[in-house]
Amino acid sequence: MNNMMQAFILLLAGFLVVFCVLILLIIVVTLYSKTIRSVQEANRKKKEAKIQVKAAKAEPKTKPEPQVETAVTAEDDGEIPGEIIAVIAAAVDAVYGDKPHRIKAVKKSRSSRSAWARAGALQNTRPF
Amino acid sequence: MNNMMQAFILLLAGFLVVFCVLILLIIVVTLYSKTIRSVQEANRKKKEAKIQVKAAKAEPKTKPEPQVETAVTAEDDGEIPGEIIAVIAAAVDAVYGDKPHRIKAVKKSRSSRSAWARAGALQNTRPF
Amino acid sequence: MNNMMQAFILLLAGFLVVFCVLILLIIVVTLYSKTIRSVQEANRKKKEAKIQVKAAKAEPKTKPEPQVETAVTAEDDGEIPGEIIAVIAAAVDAVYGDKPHRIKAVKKSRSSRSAWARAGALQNTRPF
Amino acid sequence: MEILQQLWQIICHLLGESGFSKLTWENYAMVGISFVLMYLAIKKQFEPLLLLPIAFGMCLVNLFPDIMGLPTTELLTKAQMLDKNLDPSTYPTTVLNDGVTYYNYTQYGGLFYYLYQGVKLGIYPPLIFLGIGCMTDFGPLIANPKSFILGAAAQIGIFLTFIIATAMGIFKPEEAGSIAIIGGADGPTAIFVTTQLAPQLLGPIAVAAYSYMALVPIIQPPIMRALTTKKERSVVMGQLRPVSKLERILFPIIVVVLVATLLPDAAPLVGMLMLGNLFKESGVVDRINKTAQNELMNIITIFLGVTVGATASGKVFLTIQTGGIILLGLFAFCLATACGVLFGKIMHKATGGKVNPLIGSAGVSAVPMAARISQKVGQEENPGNFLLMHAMGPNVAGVIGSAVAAGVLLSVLK
Amino acid sequence: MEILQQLWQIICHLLGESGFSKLTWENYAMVGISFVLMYLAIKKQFEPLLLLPIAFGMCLVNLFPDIMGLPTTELLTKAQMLDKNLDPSTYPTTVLNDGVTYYNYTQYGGLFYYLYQGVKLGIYPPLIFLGIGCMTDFGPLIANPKSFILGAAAQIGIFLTFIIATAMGIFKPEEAGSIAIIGGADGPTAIFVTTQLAPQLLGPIAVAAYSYMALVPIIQPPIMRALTTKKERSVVMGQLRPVSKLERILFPIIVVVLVATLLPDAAPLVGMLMLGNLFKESGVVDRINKTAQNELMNIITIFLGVTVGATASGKVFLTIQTGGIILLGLFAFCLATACGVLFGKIMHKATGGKVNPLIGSAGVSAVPMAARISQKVGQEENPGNFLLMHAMGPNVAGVIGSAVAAGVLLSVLK
Amino acid sequence: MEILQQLWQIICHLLGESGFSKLTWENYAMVGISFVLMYLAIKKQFEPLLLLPIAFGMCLVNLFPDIMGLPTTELLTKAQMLDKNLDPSTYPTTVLNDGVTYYNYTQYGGLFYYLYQGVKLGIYPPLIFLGIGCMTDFGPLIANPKSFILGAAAQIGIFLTFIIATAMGIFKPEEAGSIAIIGGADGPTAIFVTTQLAPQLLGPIAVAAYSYMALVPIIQPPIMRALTTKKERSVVMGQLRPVSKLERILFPIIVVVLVATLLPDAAPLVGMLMLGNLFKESGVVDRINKTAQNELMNIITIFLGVTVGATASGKVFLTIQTGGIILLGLFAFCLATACGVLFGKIMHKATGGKVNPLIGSAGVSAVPMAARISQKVGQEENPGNFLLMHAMGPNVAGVIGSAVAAGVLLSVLK
Ligand code: NA
Ligand code: NA
Ligand code: NA
Repeated sequence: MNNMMQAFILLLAGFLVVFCVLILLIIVVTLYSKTIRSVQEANRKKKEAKIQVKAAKAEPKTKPEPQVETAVTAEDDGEIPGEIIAVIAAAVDAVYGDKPHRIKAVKKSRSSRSAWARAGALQNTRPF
Repeated sequence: MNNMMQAFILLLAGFLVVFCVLILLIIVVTLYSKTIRSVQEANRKKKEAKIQVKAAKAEPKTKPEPQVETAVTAEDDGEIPGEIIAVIAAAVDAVYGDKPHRIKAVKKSRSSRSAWARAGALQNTRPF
Repeated sequence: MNNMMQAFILLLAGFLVVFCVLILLIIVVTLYSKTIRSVQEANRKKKEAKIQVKAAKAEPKTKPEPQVETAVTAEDDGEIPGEIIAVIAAAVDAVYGDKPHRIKAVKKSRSSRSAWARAGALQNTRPF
Repeated sequence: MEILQQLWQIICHLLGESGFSKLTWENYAMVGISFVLMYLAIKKQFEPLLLLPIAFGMCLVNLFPDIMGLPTTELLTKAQMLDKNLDPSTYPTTVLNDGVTYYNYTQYGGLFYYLYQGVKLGIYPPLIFLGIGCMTDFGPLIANPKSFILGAAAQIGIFLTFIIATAMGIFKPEEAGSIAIIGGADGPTAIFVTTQLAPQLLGPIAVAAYSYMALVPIIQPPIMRALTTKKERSVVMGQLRPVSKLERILFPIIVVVLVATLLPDAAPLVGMLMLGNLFKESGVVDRINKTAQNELMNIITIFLGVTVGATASGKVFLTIQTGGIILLGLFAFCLATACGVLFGKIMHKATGGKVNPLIGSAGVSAVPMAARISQKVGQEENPGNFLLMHAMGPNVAGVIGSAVAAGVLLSVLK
Repeated sequence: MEILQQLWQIICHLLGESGFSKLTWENYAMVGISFVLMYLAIKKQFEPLLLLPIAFGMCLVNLFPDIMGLPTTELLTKAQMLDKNLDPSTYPTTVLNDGVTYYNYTQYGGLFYYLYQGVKLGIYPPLIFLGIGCMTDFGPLIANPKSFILGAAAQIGIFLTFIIATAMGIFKPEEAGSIAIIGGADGPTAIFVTTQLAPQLLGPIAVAAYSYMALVPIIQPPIMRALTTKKERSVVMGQLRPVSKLERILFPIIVVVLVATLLPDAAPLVGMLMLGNLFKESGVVDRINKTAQNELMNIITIFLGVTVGATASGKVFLTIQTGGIILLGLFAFCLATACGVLFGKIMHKATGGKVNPLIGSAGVSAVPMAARISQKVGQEENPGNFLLMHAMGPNVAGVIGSAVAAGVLLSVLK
Repeated sequence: MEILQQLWQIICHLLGESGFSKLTWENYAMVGISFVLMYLAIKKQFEPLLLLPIAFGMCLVNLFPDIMGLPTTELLTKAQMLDKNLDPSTYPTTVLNDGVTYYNYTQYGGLFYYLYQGVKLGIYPPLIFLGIGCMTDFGPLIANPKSFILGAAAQIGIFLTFIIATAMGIFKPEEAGSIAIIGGADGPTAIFVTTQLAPQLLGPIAVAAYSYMALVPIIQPPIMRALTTKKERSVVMGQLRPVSKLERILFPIIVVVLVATLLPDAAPLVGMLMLGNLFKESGVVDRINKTAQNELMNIITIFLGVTVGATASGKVFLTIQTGGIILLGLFAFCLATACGVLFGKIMHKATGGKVNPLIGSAGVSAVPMAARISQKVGQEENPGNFLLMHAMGPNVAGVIGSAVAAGVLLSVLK
């Protein structure tokens, strides 16, 4: 009976502690998450404001030239190194032979997979 | 001399045991292998019989339409996922441009390599 | 003070030993490097001489046929196995369909990367 | 003639050493059980990455128990040494009180004995958690921290099972704690706790834990359907907000600081889990991130699997206790699912119907299978309902929750 | 009521075990420092592959010191055993001179204690050198063996720092030697030496070594500019001759024979470095070459990083000595750079202006960052000047030089 | 002046510690032998994956014997401690019967000492067998189980060599057994047996085993041609039947049950071989299958190679025994080939000419080289004859056969 009593107390204590710790985590995560988002939001606004001010200043001076379509351009702010683009260009060249062609853009495939794809990947990799 | 005698006995014992164990393996492997094959054979026949019965029943009711050659078909009872076929189709499309084309079939390359290829792979990987 | 004295002596000794060992390495590396190069140079010359002699002997007898451009040839003294060339040929075939085409040469990409590329690779792999 | 006699002696010696003269019926029965597990792992694909090594280890140890043999040092007299054909001059000696010189005859342990040290000393489970951390996306949990509640709820099953196991009277409190942790639905946690509290039960507990994790698709749906109404199961939940990189990077650091401080006994597990996640989210250590979740984890998985299986020798496994463990484990698992769903219902009420209670069952861990089950059962009612990402929150919270519960059990019972 | 009382007792026990009641202000300060290191590793990308594991290890050990806990065996009386709720009959016993029977109560060490053995026994640093050898191209050094001089010159910083550290009076000679080796700008060498000469300083020395290696792009350029004239920096060096395969294969063999014979204490480091290079250059063992430089190295890097970080517990780290180490390390690093450049100037003179003294600074090791800095500073004067390959010679010579200097220090001080 | 004197003393100390004052002529001779092995490994590509690490380990241990140094604890008096510049207060003490307090001065072992434990304790060879199992296709053996006879026949060489080695009188029975196993043409098996029966001979036996395995294409063909007629060599064998997946999956399980029960001493080797094969054939554990045959195997190969090489220190290697081992090993190898071919002839007769006796030589193991030799010699007679798949049967049977023979030797001699 004494054993049972102890077990029951442990049940209560365990219950309490697990919930307290995880509720503490809820509070902390919610708080830091909110803080970060509000700071990032503020930063974004500040930047936008600056850009607008700059744009307002710049407008009368320079008229942006229409951007000519270059033979090989990288979107994604240059994260694809030129070397790779050259390789792709060479490959396309090899395929199209001397027909007129132009690589309009090399886009990175989005690295963030869909929820299902991610779960599928986990399924294969995480049954531990 | 005593040593030699012991060595000779060990020779005989070793000879005997190795052969006995490996002959036992021959017997067991032959037996289970035969069993499996006869069971699988029986199953195959049973299935075929069923299909024939079904086919016989089905014949008068439905007349199977002539299967139209689809743009992308997978042989190998669907073991190549549609996703992959789509990728291959896209690649072919990229190459052939707008010329009329059709992917008639995507076959898996046989995974069982030839004897020499397998030996070659082993050669590189198994000199331990 | 005694400690300082010992430290100073260690400074001198360490200085001396490190320089002696590394200078010894300079000498040894220079020597073996020179030896190898002179031997290799000598071998090269001997070979060339032999080839010239052979060529001189062979000339009057056989007139080398003009080498026909074969469908698939490997440069790099055959270091690319025929199997691989076959695969490449098949791939090209798949792409060009039945248009007339010919693989003129399959070259290995140079394995020795440029200095910057090598440093870049190191940069990613060696900050230990 | 003498030759034949001696030949016969050697053959007899070999037969005497062979398994046929040493193995008991329990061993053969265990080999049979290991075949069943192999069948489940290969044919039914029940967590094969762990169940196949476990089954093979179980098979091998029952055919050749010495593979788990401890290293031994016998003290032999000179006569005994010569009997064994050993040269006494090459062995160290010990003189005991009786004045006799004994030769120290050392024999190494079995292969699995050495590989098992990583389990016994608590090294492998945290390293597997390191790899899991590298693969886990805590984004859904950060986007919806309330999921922690569901991850906690599913741990009630652990403590309730603990009471019942104690009440059965055949288990000591440490053993009851180890059995209860099966309800955590987390293999490495169960192994980590059991090696510290009741190492003698490691075999059955590990087999039960991985088996029930594999059975999630069969065990959970009926419980989920029984405890929820059609209307509740049909609730469609809004899309989760995107989580910024900074939030993702700070999450493992914050969790490790809080949990390691509050519950030091959970620190090795939670610490390694969060280190792995920091590798992943920081994005600057791709090399070690990849190795930690692939090669390191695979090597440890092999060693852990075969040696955990090898703890299940016949004498230990085939007792009434094992039956109790199997039953209690199933009970713990069902209870955990039920508690998760019930708390899901409470959250459903509390949020005015915004939360689908089906995501509660994912709180048991068993990542990612339990979350997929929530998705599947939800879609049965409403084919357009996608609960998967919402269920991933409680699902990864359940991993942290199990580790916290393990910390409590270790702290109180050890 | 009694239940609530006992519940309260358990909660108090858990709180008493928790970090809040055990951790000191030093621990919290160290956790703060570890956050700074994590920031530098993730945001500034300062050698993240090692600084991130080190920082995490530092964080974890200060939140949960037992993770580095030694295995212990206590001798407990029967009463004490029962107090702890332990069954005495399952423990081995020892009878002491007092005639009392004590029970041997063994507790395993912490996770990091076991992983740390590879550092303590000097196993990890040579294995990392094995991987480095697989990745290092000694070609530029073979093409221009005089680079060895510059690799030697940069080691003078080590010995000068040794004097100054001794002069400060707060360091024993062994400690001074360990600190001086920071000037070698080579992490595994610093760790290898420190574990043998002054293991108690491992934390601060490793942190300092890797931090300064990361700071090469900031520390070196001003020194290089200050010590050279514009004309010297503009020197364009001719192209290096190609190096044949045979020369490359013989190089590691010759170096290992010479160095291991002359300075046995450097043999483990230099031996493994050259074995790795032989794997690479022989071209016949591709399989093990790849594994040695990838998976094996990554696994060791994780274990080395977290456990070296875990030696930096608060009490040890937050002393006046650590301040001295940080300062002396910086000093050693600057001195090594300066000595390299000055010898570069001497070679410039001696060769009649053919050598650009900027390549001297690359002699500190810190491969390949230091060589890139030589390139960058050179290009500032003359955009068409490509010093990179010429700087790779002294750079890899610096690795050998540091190992030789380590051999001298170990031989004299150990 | 005093400075110069002390400087001189330090230099002398360094020279005294250096190899030049400690190494013997045997060491230098061994370094030379290691160069020959490196040449064979790199230029002739003789099993480079193992011979290169072995040669390097041999080289390093003879330049710096302490790399295999055992950890030691000396008992020093206070005076001796101060002599060594050590602070006695930081060392544990022991009081001996003489009443003097001694300080325990512990020094760690060498790098290779620790890495060698995996060889000594019999851990590495089974793990390499695990990887081999993942790469081995037992299909040809299942399709034609009679191949087992040829795999058994080639093991007769082992036992005949055992007799002859005993007859030479310079080897103890355990040593003779270790030498005989070279005839098994299987490196890990030879190492596994030798570490248990005659660890002192590990160096020469491992070198001989791997060298002869590399020499298969030179040693075998003359023997094969001498023992067969042209007609026999021309026999064309029909195609093997396809083997179903179920047969492949059951094979490793059945073999492990039979062999581990009958010959427990072969269980670690055969068990791991079959576990690896089960990983491969089950098709459900791709992750661990890949790691077991790649990274894990490569890491073990490096450690095994260098440390096995490091057992070949000069004093041990350069004895008359080594000469005997080299000769007997060659003898065992030739005998194994001959027995295989002779039994091939018997099968040729028994099957009425359906079996080509050339496939018998593949029974020595040395997978897959020996099978390719059967193919090659057969094709010399009849270019359209493809024996390769038929020879793979005896070839993999030879691996199992060697392990069984090893089990017999261990059981009788250990
Ligand atoms: Na859980
Ligand atoms: Na350096
Ligand atoms: Na064999």
